[in-house]
Amino acid sequence: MSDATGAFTSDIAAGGATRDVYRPGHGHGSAHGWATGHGQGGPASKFVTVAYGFWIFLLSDIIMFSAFFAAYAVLARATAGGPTGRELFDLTRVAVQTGLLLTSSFTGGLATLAIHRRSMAGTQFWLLVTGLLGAAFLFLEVQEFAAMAAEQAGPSRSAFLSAFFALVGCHGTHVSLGLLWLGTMMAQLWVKGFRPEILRRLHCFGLFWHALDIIWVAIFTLVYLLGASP
Amino acid sequence: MTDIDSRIDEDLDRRDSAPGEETITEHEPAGGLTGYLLGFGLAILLTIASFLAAQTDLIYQPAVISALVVLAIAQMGVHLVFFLHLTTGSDNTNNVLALAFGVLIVALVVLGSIWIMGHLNQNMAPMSAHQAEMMP
Amino acid sequence: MLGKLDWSAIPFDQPIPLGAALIVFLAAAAVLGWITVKGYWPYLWHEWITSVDHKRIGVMYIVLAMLMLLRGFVDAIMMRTQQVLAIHGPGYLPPEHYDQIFSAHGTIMIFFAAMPFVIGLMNFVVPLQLGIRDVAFPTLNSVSFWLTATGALLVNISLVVGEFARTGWLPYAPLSETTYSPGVGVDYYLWSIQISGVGTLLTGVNLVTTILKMRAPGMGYLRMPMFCWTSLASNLLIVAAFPILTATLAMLTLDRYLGFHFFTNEAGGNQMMFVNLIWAWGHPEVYILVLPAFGLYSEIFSTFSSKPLFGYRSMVAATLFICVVSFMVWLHHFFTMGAGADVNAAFGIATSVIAVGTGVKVYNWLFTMYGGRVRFDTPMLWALGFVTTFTIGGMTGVLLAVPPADFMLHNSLFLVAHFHNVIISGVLFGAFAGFTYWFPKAFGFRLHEGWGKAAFWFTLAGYMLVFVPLYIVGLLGMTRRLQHIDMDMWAPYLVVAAFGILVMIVGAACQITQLVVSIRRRDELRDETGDPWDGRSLEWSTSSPPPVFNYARLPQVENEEPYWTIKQRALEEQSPDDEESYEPIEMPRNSPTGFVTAFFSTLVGFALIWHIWWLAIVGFIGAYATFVVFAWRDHGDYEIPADEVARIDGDRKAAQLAWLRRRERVA
Amino acid sequence: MPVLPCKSRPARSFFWVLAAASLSGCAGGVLDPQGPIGAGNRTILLNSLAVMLVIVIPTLVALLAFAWRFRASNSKARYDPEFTYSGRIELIVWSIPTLTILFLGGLIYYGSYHLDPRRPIASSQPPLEIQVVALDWKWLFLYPEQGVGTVNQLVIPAGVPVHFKLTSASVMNTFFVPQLGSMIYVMNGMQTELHLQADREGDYFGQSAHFSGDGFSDMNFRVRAVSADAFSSWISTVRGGGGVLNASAYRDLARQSIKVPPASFGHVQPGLFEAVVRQTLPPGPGPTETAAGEPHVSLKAQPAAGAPAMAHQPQSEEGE
Ligand code: HEA
Ligand code: HEA
Ligand code: CUA
Ligand SMILES: [Cu+2]
Repeated sequence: MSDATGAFTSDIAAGGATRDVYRPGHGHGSAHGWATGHGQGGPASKFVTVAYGFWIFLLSDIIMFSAFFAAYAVLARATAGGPTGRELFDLTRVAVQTGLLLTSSFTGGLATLAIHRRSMAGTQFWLLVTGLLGAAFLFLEVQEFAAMAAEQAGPSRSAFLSAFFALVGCHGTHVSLGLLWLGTMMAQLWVKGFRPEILRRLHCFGLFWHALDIIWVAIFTLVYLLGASP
Repeated sequence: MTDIDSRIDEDLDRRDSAPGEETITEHEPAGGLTGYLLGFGLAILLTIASFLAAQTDLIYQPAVISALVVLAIAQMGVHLVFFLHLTTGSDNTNNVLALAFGVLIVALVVLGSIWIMGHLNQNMAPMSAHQAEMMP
Repeated sequence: MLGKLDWSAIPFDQPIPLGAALIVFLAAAAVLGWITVKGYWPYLWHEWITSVDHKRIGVMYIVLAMLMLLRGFVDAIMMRTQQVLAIHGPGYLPPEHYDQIFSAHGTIMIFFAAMPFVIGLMNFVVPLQLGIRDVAFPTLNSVSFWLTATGALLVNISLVVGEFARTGWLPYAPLSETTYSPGVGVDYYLWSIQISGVGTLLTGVNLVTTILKMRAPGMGYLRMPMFCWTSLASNLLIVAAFPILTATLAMLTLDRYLGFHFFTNEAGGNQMMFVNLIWAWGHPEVYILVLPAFGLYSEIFSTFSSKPLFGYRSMVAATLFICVVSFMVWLHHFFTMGAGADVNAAFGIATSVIAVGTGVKVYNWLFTMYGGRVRFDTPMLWALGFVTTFTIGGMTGVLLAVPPADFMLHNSLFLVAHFHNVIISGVLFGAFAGFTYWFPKAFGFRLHEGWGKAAFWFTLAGYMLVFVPLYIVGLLGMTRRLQHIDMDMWAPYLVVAAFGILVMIVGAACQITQLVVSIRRRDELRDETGDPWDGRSLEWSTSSPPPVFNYARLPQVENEEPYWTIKQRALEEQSPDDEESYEPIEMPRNSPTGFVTAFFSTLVGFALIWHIWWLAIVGFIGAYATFVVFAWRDHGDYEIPADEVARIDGDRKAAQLAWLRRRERVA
Repeated sequence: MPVLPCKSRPARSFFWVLAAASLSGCAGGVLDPQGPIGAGNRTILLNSLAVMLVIVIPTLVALLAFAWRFRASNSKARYDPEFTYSGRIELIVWSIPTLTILFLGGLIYYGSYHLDPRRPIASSQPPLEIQVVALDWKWLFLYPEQGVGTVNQLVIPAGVPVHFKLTSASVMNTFFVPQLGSMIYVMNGMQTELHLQADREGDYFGQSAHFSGDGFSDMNFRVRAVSADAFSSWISTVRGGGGVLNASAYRDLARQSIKVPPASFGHVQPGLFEAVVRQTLPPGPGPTETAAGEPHVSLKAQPAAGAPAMAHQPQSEEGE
């Protein structure tokens, strides 16, 4: 049993002072030496921390999508006698959807530039455009889903359709949540102005919106284009 | 957040950059609006190329898949660089490393699953031919 | 109105669960009543429930983990006694209960005992070791905790209202599909894991960001304490693996709720896909649990050997090696599904490669003791018990990684023995070791050594007595999850295992006694200096318990063992510190966001389990509103004035000066 | 002596402690294989164990020895807190496990190929074909060449390789006869394969090794390995014993039932197994109507009349 006094049996000289026991011969040990990794100067700024945390979250989100992609890849041919992608997918609609989402990513970028200029009108305008484009995208997607369900090609028709609806629907859900977030942010920005925490959140929203675009690229390639080609 | 804090933050920010933060300044050729325009243009081009590759006979049919995959990867790269401002600058290492880890995991999960499930499905297809003799 | 919920959900006809539920209910009511009578609610609310302090949240995680550990332990006792009483007989638990018990045991132990325990320890220790004031996102941290608590609450509600899953801790489809499990059991499983899973994921994000972006000045990567390294690896694994769990369970949920066909027998569903995906999460999960334990053992070996950790860089490399390789082995859980020789061989070899990284760790611990002065305090006993028994458990793991051997041992009690052998020594002992080691830091007094040592020896002996026989019956062909047994050949071993559980009960009793005794004798066990074990890393440089802000000034890190350096310098100079100026400190404000979110998620979870759709919608809106309210607030921080900081830090200095004086006199 | 020691009273179990201990705890288990597959598995298991023990035992000894030698109270041990790194030790520490794993890797590689469940057993005898269907909660064995079927009992000729094709009528199960070797999963809509062989005549215990629901603990069967003559006479007895397994009888059988006594069918409709695999015969219905999740299990789903002429009836041995 050790207590505060008794515990201290170690040799004072040993490993003491500023000597770096792990790097004998690599004489350093000054606090300001640039050695390894970031963070020598202490904790990063709040902005960097928040954005980095959100970045990590996005990566985890992308990994979640990867599980849905894996499921889709495995089940793509399990049509159980039901309709196939070739019969169901309407590439014109997909092209329009892609255009809408891409443009909304671009207008999102314009919003970022407006934020840099601290222009309230510009920011709100471009955010609104971004949101409307996103909503249009979502509208087309809902229309597609409804049409498929009406043709007896709903998610319970076959494993392929289950995987399709889950994957594309998961992306759609993300877009919807993004819209909810966007609306809330716009209101906040309106009321509170360009405060640091709002700038941080807007930045994270930008990351989110661009990431959804990246996932859509994978979806339109792997699901629609590949699924519709012979 | 107080003023002192934001001033400290500005100091700190010089050492480190947040993901998606635009570190390329307006003076650089691909910064600011130009960057977004360039990215948008490239993305549109790549999208059109994908649709063409899939919908026309320009590309030898069995190879369409590889064309599409390459185009998709290129397109994601465009998004990362021009919209998410991911560069290889030293202050960006952390962000790139995190991305690399994510990509590694995605690759392991997707490719691993496809490989495993491919074998399982093949071995268990209801009427599969008896392939055991062909094994070493 | 109430979906599927009606009075038949409550098991009035089944005395055992009803009795258990009654006892739990009465105990909870007693505790709540006591709090009310004593008027502790305001204190609890302001100091704990709404706290965003990483130390408080860490402690709450550990309290939750201990409660759930007890619950899981009761389940384990029931399983072991049922199996001896049900040799050629029905025992006292019919299949439909027994099946719930092992499912609940596995689920609770992994998700609500082991996970909260290691997360709690990481939460408490990592910011202290990094020399900073809190984690990156303090309010989010509180949300994470309360979501985990929600999950635990839902699992325990299933004891009284309805039933729990009867499908094992991983609900393999199609058994878990509506056709074969029409009850609410699987739904309880799904929603409690999904909700707590979100909490875990957020913790992962939070701690990764904290470790990568928020270290004290001068703390480069290769100066981080080992525990921070393994925490980083573990949280990276959380971030990478939990989304897969979320997706997989979401697919099963879609199957069950909306008639999708991911894993069903019908319409082209593929049940092997479930097995594949769930283990793509499940294998990394066991390393999520064990890596932090590896880290804290490293701290303990070094502290109690009075020596720096041997081969620090090698340890870092081994940690990252395990972190990455653990994502390439998941198929070893279904070698016997028939993927064929190529796949089996590849994954078998990849699995056994993990033994290299782990072996390196074992050898470095061994050489940490070499040339040291080893003190056998309780944490060190747990560590030694760990490293010896874990080596054996790891070895049987590698045996299972050899496909032809696994063809005979898969799902046998040999497998059960393997994983308890690694989990109990790795995670449970790790939790106990960390608990004993950092307890004085959290509460300012040490735990009683005598009772701690007794707990260690009884637990170790009981654990061997339970699981060595299980290895043998596994080799005798006994499979897992048997509700009754008709083979005499297995009987004697089951009797020994049941005896072993008795010894474990004594061990647990010692553990609880230790806590009670220590609290009652806290004055004589007081840790005044903040450094009860002659520690080496930064957390020991602040007072016990640390002030809200942890450090009055962020420490300047100059090497791998910053506190050791500070201490040696102080000893030479006979004064703890020189600097006298203090600046005001901004700390995050308390927030009920976490608690309120958890309240609404409990509603949502419960409503979805019982198909009470309107309530689910209400819950969702409530949760959203909570976030908006949180986002709208104007002041997230408050300031601690400089003289207050100076006063608090002055106390610490005084205590350390007194200690220096005392030491001088002794010397 | 039958390996299924079912007659002994609980009072005798202490005898069994001694017996089992003296038999090094392996009689009747996977370390006491009765066929080539089990023997191969066991050899690989013991090989791997031995290889690992070679380094694990010294490791354990060193761990305890170091801890004891360098205990704080031992003033004889040298205190050397600067001993924190040694290139040589790191090299050894990385290479010892690596080399072990390299060897083990070879074992894994060759073992995986040679003991792949789908690999036929080399033999001069043509393999006996048996089809296995896991039902809730019993095993159905079909002998396509002989046109007969059994429930919860498997009779095979000793010394003849058996080629199993397996599927499940409902949830996942695992077909496992510990003393014969490898197990394999069975799944609805899918067909797995397994080759086993019993070298000697005898009675072996078989079970499901993957949890499948409430009746799982009784999903056991007995394997009787008999001489070729006994096998053919058993076949004729079963044929004479009556009982027809056609689609409708199968549907009855596929309902959930627990503790089903062994039974047999003298005639099995051809193509039944394929119909189950292809799902033209639908998967088992699961529990019938439920209240708050308590499934109602019909205990009696009697397969067929005509109890087979068997010396031992598992239900009389394993029962109450
Ligand atoms: C973290 C994971 C974990 C832990 C710690 C344990 C701990 C234990 N488990 Fe666990 N077990 C699982 C995870 C775990 N288990 C899983 C995943 C399964 C599979 C489930 C399935 O089949 O689906 C399983 C299944 C399982 C079975 C079923 C085997 C079968 O299928 O037939 C059995 C049977 O005996 C068992 C026994 C035990 C025992 C005796 C302990 C004991 O070691 C428990 C000991 C506990 C203590 C010693 C705690 C004592 C301390 C306190 C109570 C409080 C401390 C308080 C203070 C410090 C103040 N376990
Ligand atoms: C903390 C938890 C934990 C840990 C650390 C491990 C560690 C390991 N596990 Fe375990 N495992 C589980 C928890 C864990 N496992 C659980 C819960 C299950 C079952 C789940 C279920 O089915 O319900 C399981 C199941 C399981 C299986 C599946 C078996 C089956 O279902 O049939 C396999 C197969 O390969 C396996 C292998 C291993 C290996 C190779 C390691 C290695 O990491 C071990 C490495 C360690 C050492 C080897 C010891 C130290 C090393 C040395 C001293 C060096 C020298 C040694 C050698 C070179 C051999 N485990
Ligand atoms: Cu499962 Cu084939
Ligand atoms: Cu594993």
